[in-house]
Amino acid sequence: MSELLQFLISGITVGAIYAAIALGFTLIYNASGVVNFAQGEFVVIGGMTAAALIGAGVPVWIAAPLAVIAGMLVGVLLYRLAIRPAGQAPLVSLIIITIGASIFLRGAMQAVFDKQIHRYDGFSGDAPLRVGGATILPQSLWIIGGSVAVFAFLAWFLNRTRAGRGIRATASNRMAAALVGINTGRAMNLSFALSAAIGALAGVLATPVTFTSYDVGVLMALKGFSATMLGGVGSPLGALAGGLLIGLIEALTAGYISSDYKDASAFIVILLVLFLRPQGLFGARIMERV
Amino acid sequence: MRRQAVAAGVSALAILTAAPAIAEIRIGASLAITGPAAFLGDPEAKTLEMLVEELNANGGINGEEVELIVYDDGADPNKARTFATRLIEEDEVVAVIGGSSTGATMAMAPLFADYEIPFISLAGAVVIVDPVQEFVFKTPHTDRMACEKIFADITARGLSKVGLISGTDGFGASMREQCLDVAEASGVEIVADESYGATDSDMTPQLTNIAATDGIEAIVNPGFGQGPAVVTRNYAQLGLELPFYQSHGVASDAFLDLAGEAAEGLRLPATPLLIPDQLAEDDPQRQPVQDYIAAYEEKYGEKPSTFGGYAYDAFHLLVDAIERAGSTDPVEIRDALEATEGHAGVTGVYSFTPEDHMGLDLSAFRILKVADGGWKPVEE
Amino acid sequence: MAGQGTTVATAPVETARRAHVGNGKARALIGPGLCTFLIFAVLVALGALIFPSSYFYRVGTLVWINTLAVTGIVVLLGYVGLVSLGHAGFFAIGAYATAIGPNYGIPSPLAMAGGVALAGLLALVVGRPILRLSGYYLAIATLGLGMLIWMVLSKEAWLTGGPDGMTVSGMNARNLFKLVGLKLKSAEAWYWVAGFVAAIGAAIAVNLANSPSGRALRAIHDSDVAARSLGIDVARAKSRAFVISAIYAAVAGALLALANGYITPETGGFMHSVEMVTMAVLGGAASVFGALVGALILTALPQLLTVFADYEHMVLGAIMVVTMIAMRRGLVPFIADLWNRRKS
Amino acid sequence: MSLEIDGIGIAFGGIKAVDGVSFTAKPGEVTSIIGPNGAGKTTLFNLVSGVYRASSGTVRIDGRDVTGLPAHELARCGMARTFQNLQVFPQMTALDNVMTGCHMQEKSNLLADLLGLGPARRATARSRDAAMAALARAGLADLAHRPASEMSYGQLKRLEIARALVTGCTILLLDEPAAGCNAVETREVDDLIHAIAEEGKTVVLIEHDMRMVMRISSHIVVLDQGRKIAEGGPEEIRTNSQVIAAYLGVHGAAEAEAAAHG
Repeated sequence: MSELLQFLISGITVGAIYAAIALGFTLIYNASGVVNFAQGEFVVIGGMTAAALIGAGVPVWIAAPLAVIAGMLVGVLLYRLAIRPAGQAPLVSLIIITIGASIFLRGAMQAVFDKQIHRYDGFSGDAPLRVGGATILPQSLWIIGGSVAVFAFLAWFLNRTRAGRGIRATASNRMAAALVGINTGRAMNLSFALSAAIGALAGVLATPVTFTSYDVGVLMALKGFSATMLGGVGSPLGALAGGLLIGLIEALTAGYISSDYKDASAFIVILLVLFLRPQGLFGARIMERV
Repeated sequence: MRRQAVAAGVSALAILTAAPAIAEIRIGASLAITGPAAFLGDPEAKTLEMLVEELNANGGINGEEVELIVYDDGADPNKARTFATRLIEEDEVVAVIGGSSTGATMAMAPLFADYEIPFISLAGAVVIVDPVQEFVFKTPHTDRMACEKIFADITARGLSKVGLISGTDGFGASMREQCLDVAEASGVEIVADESYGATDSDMTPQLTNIAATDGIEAIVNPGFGQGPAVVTRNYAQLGLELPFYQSHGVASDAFLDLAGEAAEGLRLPATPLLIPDQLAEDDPQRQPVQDYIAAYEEKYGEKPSTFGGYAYDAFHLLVDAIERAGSTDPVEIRDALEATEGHAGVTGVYSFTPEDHMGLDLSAFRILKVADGGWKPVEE
Repeated sequence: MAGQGTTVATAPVETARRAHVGNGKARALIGPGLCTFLIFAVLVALGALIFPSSYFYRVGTLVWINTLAVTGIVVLLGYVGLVSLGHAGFFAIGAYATAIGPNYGIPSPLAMAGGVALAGLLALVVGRPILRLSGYYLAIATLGLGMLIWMVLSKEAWLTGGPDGMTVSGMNARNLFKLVGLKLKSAEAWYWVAGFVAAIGAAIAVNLANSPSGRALRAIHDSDVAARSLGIDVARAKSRAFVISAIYAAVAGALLALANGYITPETGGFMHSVEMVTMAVLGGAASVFGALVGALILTALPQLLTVFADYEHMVLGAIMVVTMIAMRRGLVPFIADLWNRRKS
Repeated sequence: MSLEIDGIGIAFGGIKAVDGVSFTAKPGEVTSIIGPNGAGKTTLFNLVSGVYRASSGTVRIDGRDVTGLPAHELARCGMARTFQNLQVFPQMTALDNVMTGCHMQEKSNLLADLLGLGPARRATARSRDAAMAALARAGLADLAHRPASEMSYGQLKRLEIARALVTGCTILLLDEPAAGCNAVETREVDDLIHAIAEEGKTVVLIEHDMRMVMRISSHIVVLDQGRKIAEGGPEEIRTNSQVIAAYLGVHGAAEAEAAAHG
């Protein structure tokens, strides 16, 4: 019983990280229809910046927001220098542009920081808490809390605020949104900034548990992308559910079946879900108009 | 028009790849400076660059300047083979160091037989030197030896039932296989066998399963990179008290920083590089170890790693061979290399023979344990 | 909404072809496929004329092998408009079958054929369900398929040597040429073999584009629903294109395995899939000449970028971004347009 | 062959876009579907041609039930169509567009296609001839080698008709074929449709141009809010008060009147 609990704790912690990355994907997709494969790099920027600052003696409560802001700036730059100039480019071009951007950012981080693996102490220490025979790190609670907070924020922001509705309107029809007076350029800038901030925050929260180095972004992006598509692209609830689900599948497969094939089982589930529901778990069904 | 473009491209390639013909002795290297094995290739490249500078400042080899040409293969065997061809054909090197990873090494290896150029690999797997290839040498111990050393320590403690938790990267998978292979002969029984992805962030499920295995007495973690640090932290998080072994893959101070207090008490097989001040005065490795650490720290402001040590030894073995050969003919260098006898490096004392192109024995490994945040030798 | 459509705006097959196969009369006389084959053959020979060393032959070999694999992507992406982020999986199946066969007493050519057949069969089986998806959903499904193949190759060490890879024993192209009395270096021999196979692959792809089946594929690219209304079985046509492109990848993989003598699971990795698609799109996904140009650039570029050492990745990433922004349909159509504009 | 629609319907999110529509289109006749925007005309076409799946009702071709068959199989039963919002293949030339319509007649296998063997070449040659003839008939012969993306709206409408014709269809569904055409072109389209029907094909037409509808239709079905509100000959429809109220309006009625007498 305590084993199951341990597996669940592991799955939810890891899943919460995936979910946070997936939420970043969701926000950019909602505004621009772009799935941003450079999303993983924001996670690394957050983690590496925080690690560098903390390593230089800056207190965590200053370093963490600074790292998030750094991610945000890179997010806006990514939009202005790579996504906006591409205009209405086809899907493959956008995939390649964002992958190109992620390769560029990886190179830049290797030059700006280093190739070492970094970590810093958990925000509330590293002494594990005991829960019914299982253990959980205080930092895991930060990660889970962070993901849920980001989800709640996004759900509120996209539905209840003017700026959020502007982003959604921009996504469904940029021309129409512009015609009714929405500043679509600002909506796009905002969505990239926020999405990058979410990614960087995930990096800041996760680094004490997962560590970070300049090149873990690809893997983060892959996991986040998988979670996003499993949940249904564009849906914050889908991103949260997709992330947690993949984390749980991995942990339970590792616990009960075989740790060798835990990543494989996640992909098998994704494929099966898509075969049955081509729009993902929470995605909207698409109807062809002719 | 397209033909011109192709021709232009090719000539641009030719200009860029043409090596300047100043240096007399050219040594090539193809290393994983970036990519998944960067923490092998990065210190290796830094070490080689440092050593060449040092060597030339001291008058080179027999008065001739040495030029080092390094390419980054990113641990991609395909790239490695192309770079090896380039080093041999375009840069006209007399010898090649490298292949940070086993895959890159194995992809390059056949070329050296074709062109008769000596090659010293920095990768760990047994397959590189078993069977022996005429022109291929290597400096790291094999993962098989690491397993034997660990198992010897386990049995010496009167234990025998072992759980493995291995990384699924090349290093972890290869060492896992060797450990399974030598277990019986070493008198241990593998009762649990789990794995994790190289960049996974939580291994508590695997460790929970191992801890729940009947009769388990010790845990061994073959792996390198960040995985073992996560395993170590998870081990502490779960409050496990079983004797815990890491591999030579994490034998560096950086690992202690990542794993923190959780590493306290664990053991691993390592080179003397980690305990420069605790080596006996008459230890033949004392001098090279202290020289290397001092020079590296001065140049790069950080401590060298075990992997940089492999490059250090490869370079010195090669320079020594060229000096003894008194020639820059690759075949003569190879012959001199094979005749190396009792060369004290930072990894161990090397003696190559036609049957042994790795030249180390088990004594090169020392079992260390983590105590008070530092490395201590375990008295045998 | 952007990103939901199956269609990918790639360059018009027709214009690209017209611009590059050049003289319409020559094409009409000997057929577009043969014409393409001859152009490729001339390029292969031209390379051999100017290459100063085995190193250049080695890079040239990789260019042709990549061209072949990317031609498969051209069929799938350029003709039909389907994105695959998992084709390296098929590539690796071809490569590993060629490597594993001889260990079980199966001669190289037979193992190669078996691997190609296996890749085609797998594409046939999984194609139907996967190809119902579109846009990013298709991307993740193909990515997942590729990852699964990669995982099997890295975990089943008893068969594949695990993550460190395995040695490929068996055939050397040198011996092929010895049979006809030619003595070539290994690198040269592989160059000719790879160039020859790439030329055949290109000819087949061009034949396809100009055939009834090819028109059906291109119709699906432009309008799925119109294609259906004309009696085209879209699911079947997509599945065929998927199988064909998987076979291209597998043949290329088998060639690489033999030419390298050593393979690792990374040949089937995600980044290799991305590389293949990038080559196609960079050159211009609609034509085999786009495949060649893309493969040439992305194969030769890293060799040139070694001078940037630590900044290699930044330069490569920047080139990818800038090219895709400035030349959305890829280099070949971009240059063709410039050329046509200057003429008119 | 006659096309029999019986009680067909579909709902999107609870709204019945088409609700229990029945009619029969006979060979050699032009049957027109008219109604205000949003009446469900195009949705009806999508149901009949297999783009959407009907939630109720049946479609029969000469008495054979073809309800629920996928679009490409319906095409093989002899049904062809054009599209309201154009579904040409913009990256192909006009000729290639129409040649694609010959798909069902092309007897060539994949291997022949890949290797450029005789069957593939012969099939291509035959398709080219048939396509050229169809283009000529649609008045587009000089544009054969022009990429479709460079053609005007009216030309593309006719291109779609040509493409549908070469399929060898017996039932042709035309969705606003004269939209975007000037008066001369409309007249040409008009004649073309008339000629197609004369050949004995079953033509079903959606059109807003009341003059054209009244001129060439034998039979008219009027839809409003997804339901059939009237059906009959041009004369009956023109005078039907319900139709006038729902759709034609005073202006439309006058226009239809003018067409009848003009």
